Amino acid sequence: MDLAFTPEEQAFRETIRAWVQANLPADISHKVHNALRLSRDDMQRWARILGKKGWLGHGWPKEFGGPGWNAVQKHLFEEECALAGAPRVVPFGPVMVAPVIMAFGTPGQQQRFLPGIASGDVWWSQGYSEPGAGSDLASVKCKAERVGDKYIVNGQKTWTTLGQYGEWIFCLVRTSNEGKPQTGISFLLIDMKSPGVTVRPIKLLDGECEVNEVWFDNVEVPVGNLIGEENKGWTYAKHLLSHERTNIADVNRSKRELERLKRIAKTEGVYDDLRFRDEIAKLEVDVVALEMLVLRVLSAEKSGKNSLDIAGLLKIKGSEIQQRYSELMMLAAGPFSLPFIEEAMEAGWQGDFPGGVVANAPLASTYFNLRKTTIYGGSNEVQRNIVSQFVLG
Amino acid sequence: MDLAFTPEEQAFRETIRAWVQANLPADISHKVHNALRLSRDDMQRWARILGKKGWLGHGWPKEFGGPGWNAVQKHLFEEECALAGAPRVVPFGPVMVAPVIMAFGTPGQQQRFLPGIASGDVWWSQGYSEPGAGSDLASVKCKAERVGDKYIVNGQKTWTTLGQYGEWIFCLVRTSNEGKPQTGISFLLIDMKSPGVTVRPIKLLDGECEVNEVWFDNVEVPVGNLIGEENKGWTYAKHLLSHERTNIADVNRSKRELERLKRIAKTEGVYDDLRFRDEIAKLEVDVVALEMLVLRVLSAEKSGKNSLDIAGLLKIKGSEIQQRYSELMMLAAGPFSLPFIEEAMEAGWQGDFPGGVVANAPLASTYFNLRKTTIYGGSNEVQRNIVSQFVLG
Amino acid sequence: MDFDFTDDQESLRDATRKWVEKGYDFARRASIVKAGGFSREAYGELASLGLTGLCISEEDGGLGMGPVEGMVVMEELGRGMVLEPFVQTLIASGVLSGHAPQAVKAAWLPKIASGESLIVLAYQERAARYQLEKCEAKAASAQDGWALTAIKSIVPAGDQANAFIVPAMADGQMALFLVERSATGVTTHGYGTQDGARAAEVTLDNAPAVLITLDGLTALEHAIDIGIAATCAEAVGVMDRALAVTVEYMNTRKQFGVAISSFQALRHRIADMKMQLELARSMSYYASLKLNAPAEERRRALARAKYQLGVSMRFVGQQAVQLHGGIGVTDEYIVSHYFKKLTQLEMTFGDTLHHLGEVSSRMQDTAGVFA
Amino acid sequence: MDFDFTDDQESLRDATRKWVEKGYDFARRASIVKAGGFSREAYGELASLGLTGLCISEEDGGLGMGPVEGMVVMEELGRGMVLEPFVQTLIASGVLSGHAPQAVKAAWLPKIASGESLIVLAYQERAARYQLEKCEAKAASAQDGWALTAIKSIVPAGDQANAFIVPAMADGQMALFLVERSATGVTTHGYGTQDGARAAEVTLDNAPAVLITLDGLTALEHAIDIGIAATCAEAVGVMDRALAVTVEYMNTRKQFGVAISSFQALRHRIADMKMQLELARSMSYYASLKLNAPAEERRRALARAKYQLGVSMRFVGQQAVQLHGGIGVTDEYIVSHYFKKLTQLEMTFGDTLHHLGEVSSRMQDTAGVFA
Repeated sequence: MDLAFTPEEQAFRETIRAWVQANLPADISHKVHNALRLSRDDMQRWARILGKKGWLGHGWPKEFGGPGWNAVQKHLFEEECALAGAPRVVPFGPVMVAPVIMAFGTPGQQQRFLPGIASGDVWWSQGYSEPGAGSDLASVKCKAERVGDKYIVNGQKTWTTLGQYGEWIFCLVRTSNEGKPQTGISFLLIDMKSPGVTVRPIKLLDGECEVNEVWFDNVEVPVGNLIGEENKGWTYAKHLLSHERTNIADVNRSKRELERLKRIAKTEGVYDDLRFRDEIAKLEVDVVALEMLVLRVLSAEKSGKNSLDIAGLLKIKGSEIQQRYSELMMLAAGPFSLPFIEEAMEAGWQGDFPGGVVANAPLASTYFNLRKTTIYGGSNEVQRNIVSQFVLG
Repeated sequence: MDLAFTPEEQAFRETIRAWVQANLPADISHKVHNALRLSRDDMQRWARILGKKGWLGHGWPKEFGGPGWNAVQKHLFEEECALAGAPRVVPFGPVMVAPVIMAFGTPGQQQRFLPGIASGDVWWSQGYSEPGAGSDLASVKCKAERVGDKYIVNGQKTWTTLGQYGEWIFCLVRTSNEGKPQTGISFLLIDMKSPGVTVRPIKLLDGECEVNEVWFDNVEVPVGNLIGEENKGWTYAKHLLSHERTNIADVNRSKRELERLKRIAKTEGVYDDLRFRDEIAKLEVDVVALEMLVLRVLSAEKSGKNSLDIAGLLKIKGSEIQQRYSELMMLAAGPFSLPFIEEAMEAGWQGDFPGGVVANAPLASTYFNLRKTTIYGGSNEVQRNIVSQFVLG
Repeated sequence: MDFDFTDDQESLRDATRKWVEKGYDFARRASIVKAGGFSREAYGELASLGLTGLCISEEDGGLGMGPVEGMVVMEELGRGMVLEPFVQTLIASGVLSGHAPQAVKAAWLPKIASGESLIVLAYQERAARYQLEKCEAKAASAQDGWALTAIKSIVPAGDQANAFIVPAMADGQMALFLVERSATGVTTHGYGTQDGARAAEVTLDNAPAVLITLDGLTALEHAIDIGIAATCAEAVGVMDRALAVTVEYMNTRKQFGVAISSFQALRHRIADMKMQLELARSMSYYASLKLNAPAEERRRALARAKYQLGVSMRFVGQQAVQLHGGIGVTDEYIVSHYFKKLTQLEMTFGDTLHHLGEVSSRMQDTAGVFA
Repeated sequence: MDFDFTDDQESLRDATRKWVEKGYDFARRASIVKAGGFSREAYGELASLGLTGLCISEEDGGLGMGPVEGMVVMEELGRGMVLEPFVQTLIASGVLSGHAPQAVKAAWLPKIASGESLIVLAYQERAARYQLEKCEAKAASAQDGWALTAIKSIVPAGDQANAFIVPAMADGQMALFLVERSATGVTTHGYGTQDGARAAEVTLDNAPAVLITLDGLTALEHAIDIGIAATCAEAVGVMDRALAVTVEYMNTRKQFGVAISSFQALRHRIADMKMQLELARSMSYYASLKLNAPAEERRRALARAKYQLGVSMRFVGQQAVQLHGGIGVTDEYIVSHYFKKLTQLEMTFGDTLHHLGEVSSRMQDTAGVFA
């Protein structure tokens, strides 16, 4: 047992740190550190920088051009990126669809799709959720009928994150109504520029359009875009869901944001208010405990000795922490978090913010926005079902 | 709307206060105020004092010799008794079985049983719960077979509070296995001195024997002890359970104990510790909010205008408050609550208590003991079922 | 001890609710939000109902009613999340009636009652957060009165109101003044707030002011307590609706083939929301019923109330969103608006942690409602 | 970064667990409780296993192991709620090894290792609560050493131990001493504790004492941190069992015709208990792995750990009882004993609120495990 990273791991971290420091554009990290609006360009610029280095698919095995890092290395990479204020990598391409294409796609599909994902050139979206389905993913209604060498897709997806920027979308579609709901699902890659695809942004409670509805109206998709076998899509979807377990906790970002919370509390004069400070202290322990939980999972993965099936716990605690730091940031500013001045959330805004501290501008919006974290990715209620199933049998 | 009690209500309160002050034995109130052990004699002594005045059955209507008080008057009486440090009235006779006898008993049964209950002379116990039944009261197994003019009772009851002192017990017994579980239950009064009745105290986690198992082995019970009709006992039991709704919150006792908590916190030097004091402050708000809830229910009962069906909320919040004040008392004393010196919980003990403050002796025991409050009387989980049923339909 | 509403109070509730339901539906509210968060027309409708004079004496043109009637109205306005700051009208009515000289009363109360003038409290300063005694605004005596220099933030409808009630330091002591928005030296900078309503940064540069009272802190504390009671009632209205739409949604929405109201874990959450709502309602009554108590008793009671309401608001608001799932975080569906309103109300007139401190420092040996 | 246990550590765990399961079952434990809460025989069995020398160097007759091995053993002893204060043995080993002069080490460490001597920390004073720097005990130099006058409370197995480690004020500064129980001027007054174990009030009246170190506070803080780490591990063992018996009960017990483990609200409670257990286990690792860090870093880490453990212990203990229902509050069934043990452990070496204060006051700008 050893808490310290090995000298090799430390050296690895230093390499990453130096590279990120040299390559992460300052205007982007400024936005991230201050929760200002990131544009499509900001996100894609960073993705391409990573892509050029070969690190956009940082979880990819070497055979597909990835760095072939182990779990600890991946964690260190993510941590260094997060602490430096890099935008979160939009996961739909490199983290979600790519592993499915690697595991179940044909060599032709791999050659066709992976390079664009690895370079950050092609923006992918996810087409899983449907209206009224919620956490019940298997209730897919969006239909794909095979006609000759094409599928004709009709139906609707929703909650498609950043889908307004999407060029391709991977979808669960219903290709059969026989058997259990899970058995008639297929995994299809769809070009979003195809005729019949309509994207409508959904305005969320913070006023932003982070998610979208996507309609398919007789959209023609070549059968060559089917991944694996028809009606086996649920298997591939589960593979995807079981992938990437530790980053679900997002503890690195929470560490960065906890530090930001302390800065805000100081500016707002509540860091030395015992009551408020205690709330930060509780959160600090939460973050340390979560990080230890994550490290335990990483260590188990590294050694391959013990398997820790506690992904549900990581999701629950990770999301609760995200909600809590954003809540405390808002409460620190108190009345000065109440003005809703959208322009003030853009970098470089020169207007007068009430009270003068423009850093307070995004606090309430972030708090509102992060209510999603206990709902998406399998709501925390669903996670508790899973955890209790594991414990109680 | 008026928060103040009417002049008549105030005058009523003064009358009660004066009488309690004059009649509550000081040795008994000393024990109550310090959570020291109450003997059977202590409890019965106070019951007989109340009985002599006609107030043991303080909720009884005038026709049965009660004072005929309205809901507010009952509340004021209970509050004055609680604040003065009177022991809680053992409810099984005057509060639980008596209303059933009044509502469903024959005039003969009423004449036979009510005087002994009203005077405090006869100690009654409750025979509802059975092993393995928990909150599922209708799963009665204890059997009563009619043979001639007798019932032959066989089976077991459990969690019989203070049953070791009991002279009579009212029981739910199974007289039929037909239909739904509820339909074959009868309500029987049993003399605990009958041959075949065995009482075994159950030691609880605090070392005390507050509850008992009661066995019935071919116990003969005259049919004249049946209340109402055979197989209709569930109706009577429900009548009993729906009786007495507001006192379920036990807010008067919590007010008294909150004051005691403040005294303990001062003695232990934590009242001026902001962190600890804040915890007391939170509890103070809880108690005020619960009292307001109780007063709202009382007001509704008094006016008969609005019906507030929130008994479940009173039970949940009331029990949580009881657990919390006992927890904070223990935490206030901290390490000095850890010695388990049983003799020190007797009034007048002259030994050396570690740290010198013998008032700390019962704190942990009380905390342990009050874990029961969220379990008994319909666990708080069952209460939440009931409340949600009311809200969601 | 009596918590029944009189027939008159019930009529008042009905009239207000009717206006909210028919005259201030979600669509109209959304259009007012879009137009900046305040509608003088809607405020005028409140006046037409007589509500702007609710707590102003009959001789000054009002209805001469009290805190309970204020509570009844606020609860109904809360149900509709009415954006126009009626809380401020209750505050102005109470402060001027209770603390202003006769001339000031005579000049302004009838105009408040008629709806002609909207007067709002401008007390928030950057360095003060929720501490009332912290005040950097300065008052200097001028030839025909006083002149104020100050920056006041987050002033409700601050660029729409006709006048402000402003605390400022006069000779080292806090005094309370009335400043007209149209006066020289007054500039306002308006913006929308998180709940869709409107506020402004108000700057006073030697602005002419009328003295309300030299005992400013006493009057300001009274003002804030009126505001707390009104906010508590408003929050009860919002929570009542938030729970209702959540219940409706849970009984309608199906997942895994059944209504989600059949899941016990979610049902218990509903029970907990109901608990918080009823505790909050109880403490809202308590707040209004203690509003005319002596200052020390009143302050203690109002702090208790706002603490409970803060706890309840946060829980009910968050859980209402959570139980809705994805649709709960959309702008289109009403529940996120309830949540944002509750969030803002929690931070209005002192947040939960602030009032915990107030309760803690004001605690006495005794316990309970009457202590 | 590695959280695997070595084969040796796994063997140590197995050996300890075997002894607990076979040699220290619920019945034997109950008989020791009844006999006063301490069994020298059982303590001797720990010595036979070599455990009393676990963290004593090989040259002093021990096994020369470290905090992780201490953690492994404590977790297992926790599973059996072993009453004999092995925590104290780890403390005495660490304090003497780390802070005592060579002669004191040579005189006592082998005896601790062999089990011949049980040495316990006697530091609790009435006025101190959890504050280590508060100490009224007085040390005066005597002809051949020191003489101590003190009253120390809640000393584990205080009337059974062979010697005490005692902080006392020497010339205005806290120093640490060793006092033999058999020495003149030592009186002890033993009693049972809430968890069934044993403690004593220890009075020193000019009792002869050997100096361990004049830098007493440093050594005492170290002692407490060893105690915290051991207590954390012990608590993990108790919680692990408490959850296990609750799971077993829920899968067995039927109500309304079905196993109570089928009720979603109760299932989610189990998920929350599992969460608290795993957070606690993580922080127990953290505590032991930080035990050899520099004092400031160590203190901060140990406070964090004890805070988390306190939160977890209270939740897991209370919910284990609650989910059992009526049987949960009986003395006969084991779960109430887990609950009482966890209650006592929460108040050992500083309770949750105390350690929140420690975390809060030691907070830095940075965040996370390594900060």
